Amino acid sequence: KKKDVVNENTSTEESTDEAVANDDVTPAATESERKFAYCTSTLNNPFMTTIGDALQTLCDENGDELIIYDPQYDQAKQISQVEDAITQGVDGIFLLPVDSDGVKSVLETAASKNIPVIAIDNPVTDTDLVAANVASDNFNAGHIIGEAIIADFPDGAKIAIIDSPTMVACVDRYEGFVAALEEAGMTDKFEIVAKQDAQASLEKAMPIAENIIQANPDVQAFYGINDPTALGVIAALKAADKLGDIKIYGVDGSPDGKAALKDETLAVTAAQSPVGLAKTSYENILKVLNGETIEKSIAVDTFKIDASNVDEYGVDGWQ
Amino acid sequence: MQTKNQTTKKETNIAIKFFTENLGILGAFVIIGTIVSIMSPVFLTTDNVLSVGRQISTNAVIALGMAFVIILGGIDLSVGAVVAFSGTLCVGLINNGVPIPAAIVIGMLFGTAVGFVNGLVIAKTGMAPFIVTMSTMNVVRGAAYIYSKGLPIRCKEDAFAIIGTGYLGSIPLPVIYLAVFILMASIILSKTKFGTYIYALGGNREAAKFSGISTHKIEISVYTISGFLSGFAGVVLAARMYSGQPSVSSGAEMDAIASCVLGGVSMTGGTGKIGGVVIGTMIIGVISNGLNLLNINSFWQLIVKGIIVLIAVYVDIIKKRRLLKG
Amino acid sequence: MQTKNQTTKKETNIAIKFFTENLGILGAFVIIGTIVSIMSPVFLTTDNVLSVGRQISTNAVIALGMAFVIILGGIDLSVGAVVAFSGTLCVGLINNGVPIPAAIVIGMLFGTAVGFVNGLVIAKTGMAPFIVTMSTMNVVRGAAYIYSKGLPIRCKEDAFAIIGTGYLGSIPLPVIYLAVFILMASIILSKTKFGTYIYALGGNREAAKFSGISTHKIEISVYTISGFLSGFAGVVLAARMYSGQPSVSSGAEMDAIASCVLGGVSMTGGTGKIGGVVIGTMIIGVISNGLNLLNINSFWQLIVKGIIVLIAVYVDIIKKRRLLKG
Amino acid sequence: MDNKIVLEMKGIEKQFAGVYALKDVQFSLREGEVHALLGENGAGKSTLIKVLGGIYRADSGQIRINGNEIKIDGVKDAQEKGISIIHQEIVLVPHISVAENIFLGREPVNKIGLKDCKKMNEEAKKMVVSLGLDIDVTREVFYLTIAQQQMVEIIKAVSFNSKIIIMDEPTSSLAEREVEHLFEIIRKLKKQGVSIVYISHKLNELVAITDRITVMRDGKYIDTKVTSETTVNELIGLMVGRELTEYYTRTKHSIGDIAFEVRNLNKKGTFKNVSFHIRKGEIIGFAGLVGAGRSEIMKAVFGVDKLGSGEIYLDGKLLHLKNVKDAIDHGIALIPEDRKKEGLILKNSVAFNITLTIQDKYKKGIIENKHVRNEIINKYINAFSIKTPAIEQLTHNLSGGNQQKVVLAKWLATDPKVLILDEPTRGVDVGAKAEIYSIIDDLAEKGMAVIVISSELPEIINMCDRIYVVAQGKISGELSRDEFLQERIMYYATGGE
Ligand SMILES: Nc1ncnc2c1ncn2[C@@H]1O[C@H](COP(=O)(O)OP(=O)(O)OP(=O)(O)O)[C@@H](O)[C@H]1O
Ligand SMILES: Nc1ncnc2c1ncn2[C@@H]1O[C@H](COP(=O)(O)OP(=O)(O)OP(=O)(O)O)[C@@H](O)[C@H]1O
Ligand SMILES: [Mg+2]
Ligand SMILES: [Mg+2]
Repeated sequence: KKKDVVNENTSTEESTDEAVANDDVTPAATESERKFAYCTSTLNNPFMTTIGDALQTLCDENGDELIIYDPQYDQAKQISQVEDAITQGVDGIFLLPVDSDGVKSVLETAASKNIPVIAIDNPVTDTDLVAANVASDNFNAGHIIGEAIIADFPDGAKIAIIDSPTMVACVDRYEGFVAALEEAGMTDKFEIVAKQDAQASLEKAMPIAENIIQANPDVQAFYGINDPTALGVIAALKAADKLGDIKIYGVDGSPDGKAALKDETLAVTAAQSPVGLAKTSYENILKVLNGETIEKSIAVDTFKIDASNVDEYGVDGWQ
Repeated sequence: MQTKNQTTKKETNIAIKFFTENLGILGAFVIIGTIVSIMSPVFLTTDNVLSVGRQISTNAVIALGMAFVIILGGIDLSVGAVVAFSGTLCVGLINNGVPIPAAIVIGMLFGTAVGFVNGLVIAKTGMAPFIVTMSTMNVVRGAAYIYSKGLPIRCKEDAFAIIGTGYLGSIPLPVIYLAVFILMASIILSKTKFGTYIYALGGNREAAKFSGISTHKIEISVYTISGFLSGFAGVVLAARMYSGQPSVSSGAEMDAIASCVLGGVSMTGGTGKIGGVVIGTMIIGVISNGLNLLNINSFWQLIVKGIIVLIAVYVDIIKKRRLLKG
Repeated sequence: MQTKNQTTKKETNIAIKFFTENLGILGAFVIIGTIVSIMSPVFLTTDNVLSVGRQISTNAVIALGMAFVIILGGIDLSVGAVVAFSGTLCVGLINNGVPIPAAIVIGMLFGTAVGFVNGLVIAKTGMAPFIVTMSTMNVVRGAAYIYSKGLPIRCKEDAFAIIGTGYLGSIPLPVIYLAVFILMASIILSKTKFGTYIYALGGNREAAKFSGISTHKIEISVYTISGFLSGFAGVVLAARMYSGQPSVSSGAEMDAIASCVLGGVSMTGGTGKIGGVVIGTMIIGVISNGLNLLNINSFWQLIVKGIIVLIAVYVDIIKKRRLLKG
Repeated sequence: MDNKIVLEMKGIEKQFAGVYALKDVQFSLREGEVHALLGENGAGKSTLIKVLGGIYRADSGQIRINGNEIKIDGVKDAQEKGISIIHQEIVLVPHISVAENIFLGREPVNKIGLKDCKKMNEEAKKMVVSLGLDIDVTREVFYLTIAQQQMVEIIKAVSFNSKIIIMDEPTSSLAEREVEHLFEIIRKLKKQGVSIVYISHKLNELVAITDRITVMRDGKYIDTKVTSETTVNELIGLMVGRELTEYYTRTKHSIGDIAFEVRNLNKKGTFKNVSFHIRKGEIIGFAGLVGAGRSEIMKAVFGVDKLGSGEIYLDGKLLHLKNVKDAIDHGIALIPEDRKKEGLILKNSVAFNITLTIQDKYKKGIIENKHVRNEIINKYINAFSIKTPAIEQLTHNLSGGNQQKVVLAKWLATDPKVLILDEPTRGVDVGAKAEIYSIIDDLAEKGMAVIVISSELPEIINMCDRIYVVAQGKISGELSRDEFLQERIMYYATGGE
C-alpha cells in the first residue's frame, strides 16, 4: 500500500517505475532491511535528483531504507555527510562525489569499516577504495553533439559554447565535442565565436546567451553543456525572436529537454540515463553485499535523441 | 508662460540634484560605459541596451526593495529564496489548472507574506535582521525545493511567458515594470511621510520613537515591500525562463546589496537615494554584459568585477569628500 | 592550601561567568543536543562526537576570525574564497615540488596577505567593509579558479594529508588546532590591550580615536587575523580533501556570521565573546550532524535549520532580558 | 498668582534592574509657570520626565492633568495629552532636513497624500524666524553644529503648541547669547499660558527664569521652594545634603617655567596664526563664542585632526606629534566636549572606559594586575562620586552628568602634564563641579599645566590665571587675572580689537 502512495507521488517519473518494473534481478523484498545512503553532489540539478528518485524507488521495492544527503556542491560538506552516514552504520553508500579527488578521506573511512561505496556519474580517482565507478560516457555525449553539428552544418558554422569548466563531466563533454570535430577534420570550419561559463544553470545561461547574440549576431549554433543551459539559450533566443535562425544543442535528455526537442526549439540532445545509472549501481551494490565480485569501472551508455526518436523515450521522465 | 518656465526650472533643479548627489558613481558608470563601448561596437546598439535593461530588471527590482530595507537600518537575505519560491509556486499553480492571473497574484502574495513575516519577527522580537532573514532564506529555499521536489517545473501555458518576454512597443515588459517601480519607490522615499519615517528609523531609531512614529509598523511595511518586490521579480523571471526553478537566484541578495552600496546607500542605515541604487544596479549589469560581449573568461570576470566595484565605490567616496570640503 | 583554594575559586568564577553570559544559547545547545541524542543513539558515541568536532573545525576557525572582525564593527565576506585559494595554492605548490612545510606556510601567508589587503583598503579609504571584502571575495575566488584552471588539484604527496586527517592520541588534529585557536582568541580578546582596543573601536570609533588608539593599525591587524585563520582553515581542509578545491566553501562566510550572531556577537560591533561564538558554531554543527543522523531529507534540513537558528537566538534574547531585569 | 494646577504627579516609583531611580516622587506644575527640577547627577530628574513623556512607564504612582488622573501610554500619547520634551541628549535624525525633523511624525500632506514639503519648509522657516534664529531649514541636520541642533530641538518642542513643555538641560551646549534667546522664548510661552518644566545645573539660570524649584536627591522628592523666597545656598544645601562653603577652589601657588607652547598654528578655514603658552602650575582659560574655533585648535594640538602648519613645544622641546597616542605618551590629555561621540564607548562599562587610556599601567602582555586596575577605578569613582551601582555597569545607563565624570576620570587617570579640558563641567551638578574645581586646583598645585575651554564665563574667571579669547579662529585677546571682567572678555570675543 505504502509503495503505491510513493509511486503516485512520483508520477512524473513514470519511466523510472517502468525501468524498475522491467527489472527481473530484483532480490526478494523479504530480505532483512538494509540501509543505504545516496550522497549526491547537489540536488539543484534534475539529473542528480532523478538518480535519487530512482534509487529511492528501487529501495522501496526491496524494503531497503535510503537516506539522501545534499551538500550543495560543497566538498567539505559532502565529507561531513558521508561521515555521518558511516556513523549511522549504513550498509552501502552511493556516492556522487563533488570532486573525484576530494572524497578520499571518507573513502578510506568507509573502506576501514567495510562499507561498500559505489561512485556514480563522477568517477573517483582512488578506484581501489570503491567497489565500482558507474558513470555515463560523457566524452561520448560530447562526441555525439560534435557529430550532429557536423551533419547539420556540413560546411561549418559559427558556434557558441556555453560550458561549465569547473565540472569534470562537463569538461569531458566539451573535449568529446572537440574530438569529434578534429576526427572529422572540421576544426577549421567551425569557428567558436564565444565560450562562456554558465555553471550549468538555466538562469545564468540566459543573459550570457543574450549577450553572445548581441556581440555575434551571425552565430549559427549554440552548444549548451547540459539541457538546463540549452533551455536558457532557448529562453534568451525566444525573447530576442531569433529562435528560428539558430540551432541549439544540449546534453542530458531531461524531460524538459525532450519537450524542447518535440517543439523543435532544441535540435539534438545527447541523452544520458540517470535511471540506468541508478539501476546499475543498485544491482552492483547488492552483488558486492552478496560477496560477488564486480567490474571496477562500469560505463552507462549515452545516445542521441532528436525530433525523430524523441517519442520512443517520452517527455514525462528520464530514461 | 510663467508656470511653464517654473516647471522647467524645477526639472533642471531635480536633474542637477540628481547629478551632484550621484556624481562619483555616475562618473564611474560613464567611464565603464565608455570603455566597453569603445571595445565592443555593439554595446551601444538599441538592441543591446534593451537586452541589458531586461537582464538587470530582476536584480534592479530586488535592489529597490533591498534599498528600503538597508535605509531602514536592516538587511534582507531572503530575497533570492523568495524569487525562487514565488516563481516556482506560480508555475506550479498554473500547471495545476489555476488561471494565470490568479497564479501570478498568489505567487506575488507569497513573497509579500514572507516579507511580512520577516518584518513581524524582527519588529516584535528585536532579533538581528541578518539572522532572521538568513533563517527565512533557508526555510523558503527548502520549501521551494519541497514544493517542486527539487526539480524545475516547466510551464505548460505559453501565455504565461508573455509577462516576462513580451514587449510594449519596442521596450521589453520587464523594463517597463522596472521603470514603474523605480518611479514609485523614489516617490515613496522622497515624497511621503512613510519614506521620511524610513530614513528616521534608519538614522536614529530613538528619535523616531520619541517622535511618536510606530516603528513596528514601518519596519513590517518595509520588509513586506521587499518581499513583494522579490515575489514580483520571481514571477517575471519564471516567465522569462518558461519554468519555475527552485534553485534560481541563490546569491541574488549579495548582488542587490552591492547595487545599493555602490549606489551610495550606507550599510548603517539612514541614507541613500533610489537614483543611486538604479545606477548601482546598472553598473553591475553593464559590467557583466560588457565582459560577456568582450568574451572574457568567467574566472577573469570575477576578478574584473571585483576590482571595478571597488574602484567605483572609491571614486564615489573621493568625490563626495571633495564635495563636502569645496 | 590557600592558593589552591583561590585557584579553584577563580576557576569556578570563570565557569560561572561563562554560564551566565551564555545562558540562553547554552540552554538552546543543551536542548538541541538532548533531543538529538534521544532520537539517535549514535549521537553521543565518542566516534560521532569526534567526527562532529572535525566537521566543525574549519567553520569554527573561520568563525573565530569573523568574530574579531564583527566585534570591530566590520564584516569579512572574503573568508570562503580565501579558504579555497589558500588550499588550492598549497596543493598546487606541493605538486610543483615545493617542500610540504614551505607550501603550507605559503598557503597560510597568502590568506594572511588577503586579510592584510582587506584591512589596509578599509582603513585607508574608509570604504564599507561589506563592499571591500565582497570585492576581494570575487577577486580571490576568480584567482583560485585561474590558478587551478577551474578544476580541483589532487595532491601527489600523501604525507600532506596528515595535517588534516591525522590524530593526536584519539583526537583528530583539526580539533586540536581549533582548541589552540579558541584559547588564543579568547586570551587576545579578553586579556590584551589589543583586544580591549578592538571592543573600543567597534563600540565607538570616534571615541577610540580620541583615546589614542591607532584605529588603522587595529583594523589592519584584525582583518589580517581573519585572513590568516581562513588561510589556515583552507590548508587543513585541503589536506582533509587530499586536494585543492577552488570551488569549496562558497557561502562559508554566511555560516561564520551566523555562528557569531548565534553566539551573541552584535552585528553593529563592540560586543561579543569567543565562548559564545564557539557554542554558536557547535549549535550549527550539531544541527547538521543531528539532522543527518535522523535521516532528514536535505530540503527539510534547510527548513529545520532555519527555524532552529531562529528559536535559539530568540531564546537567548529572552533569557538575557530576564537576566537584566531579575 | 496661584494659577490652577495643570499637572500633578504623586508617589512615582521607577526601578532599573532592582535599583530605585525614583521613589515616592511628587511634583506639581501650574499654568504659565516655569518650574525647575534640581538635583545632583543621577538624582532621577531625567527619569522623572521620561515617565511624563511616555518613554518609561512608572512602576507605580499617579499622574493628573487638569485634575484628571491619566495613564501615559507611549510618546505619541504624551504628545496628544499636551506634553512635549526637549531631551538631555540631542535626538534628531541626521540625514533628513531641519524642517523634516521639526515635523517628524506629523508632516503636513497635500491633496494626493504626499508630504507637502513646500508648506513644511515655509512653516519651519516661519518658526525659525519668529524665534529670531538663522538656520537653513532645508539643510540636513547632520551638517549643523551642536548648538544649532539644540536650537532645532527647542523649535521642535515649541512647535507642538503643547500646554506643557519639558526642557532637560537645554542650555548645556548653548552659549550665553543663545541662552538669552531661549529665555525670551520661555517668557513668550509663559505669557501664552504654557507651563514649563526646566532642568539645569546652572543655578543662575534657575534664579533668572523659574518661578518654583523642586529639589530631588537620590531618586526622592526633597522639597519645593518658591524661587524668589530662596537662596542659592539653601538650594545647594537641599540638593547636596550639606552646606557647600567653597564653590570655586583657588589656592595660591607658585607658577613655574613654560610647560607647553604653541606657535603659529594654522588650519585652513578653521583657525589662523594661533600662538599661546602655559606654565607649570598655571590654569589658563580659553573663552569665546560658540563656534569660535577653540575646540578645533585643541583637537589639532592633540593630533585628532591634521595640522596645517605650526610648532608645538613641551618643556622647551619641539614636538613632532604623529598621532593622538604620541600626544598621550608625551603627557598631553584632551577631555573632549562631546561625551557621547568623542568621550565614551557607551556600550561598555564604567571600568572599561576609565581604563581604556591606561592599559599599559596594569597590563603586560596577557598578564593583568586586577588589583592595580580596580584601585585606579575606585579612586576616581570616589573622587568624582560617580553614581553607579557597579563598576561593570554600562555607561549608557548612567545619568548624563555621571557620564561626564567618567570622561574626566578616564583622562585624569593618564596622569598628564598638560591637561586640556573642553567644556569639562557640561551637565555636571554644582556639588560635583566644586569637586572638579578643587581637583583641578590640586593638580595645578602639583605642577600640572591646565587649559580650560568653557562657555561659562564665571567658571573661567574664577578658576584661571590667564585667559585667551578666541574669535573667528584667531586669538583676539589675552587677559591676566587682574584684567578679568565679563565685559572685556565679551568685547574680545565678538572680535573687537
Ligand atoms: N536605562 C537605565 N538602566 C539602568 N539605570 C538607569 C537607566 N536610566 C537611568 N538609570 C539610573 O537612574 C538614575 C537616575 O538617572 P537620571 O538620568 O534620571 O538622572 P538625572 O537626575 O537626570 O542626572 P543628570 O543630572 O546627570 O542628568 C541614575 O542612577 C542612573 O544610573
Ligand atoms: N559638526 C560640525 N559640522 C560643521 N561645522 C562644525 C561642526 N562643529 C563645529 N563646526 C564649525 O567649526 C568651527 C569651530 O567650531 P568649534 O567647535 O571649534 O568652536 P568652539 O570655539 O570650540 O565652540 P564651542 O563653544 O562650541 O566649543 C565653527 O565654525 C563651527 O561652526
Ligand atoms: Mg539627566
Ligand atoms: Mg567646541
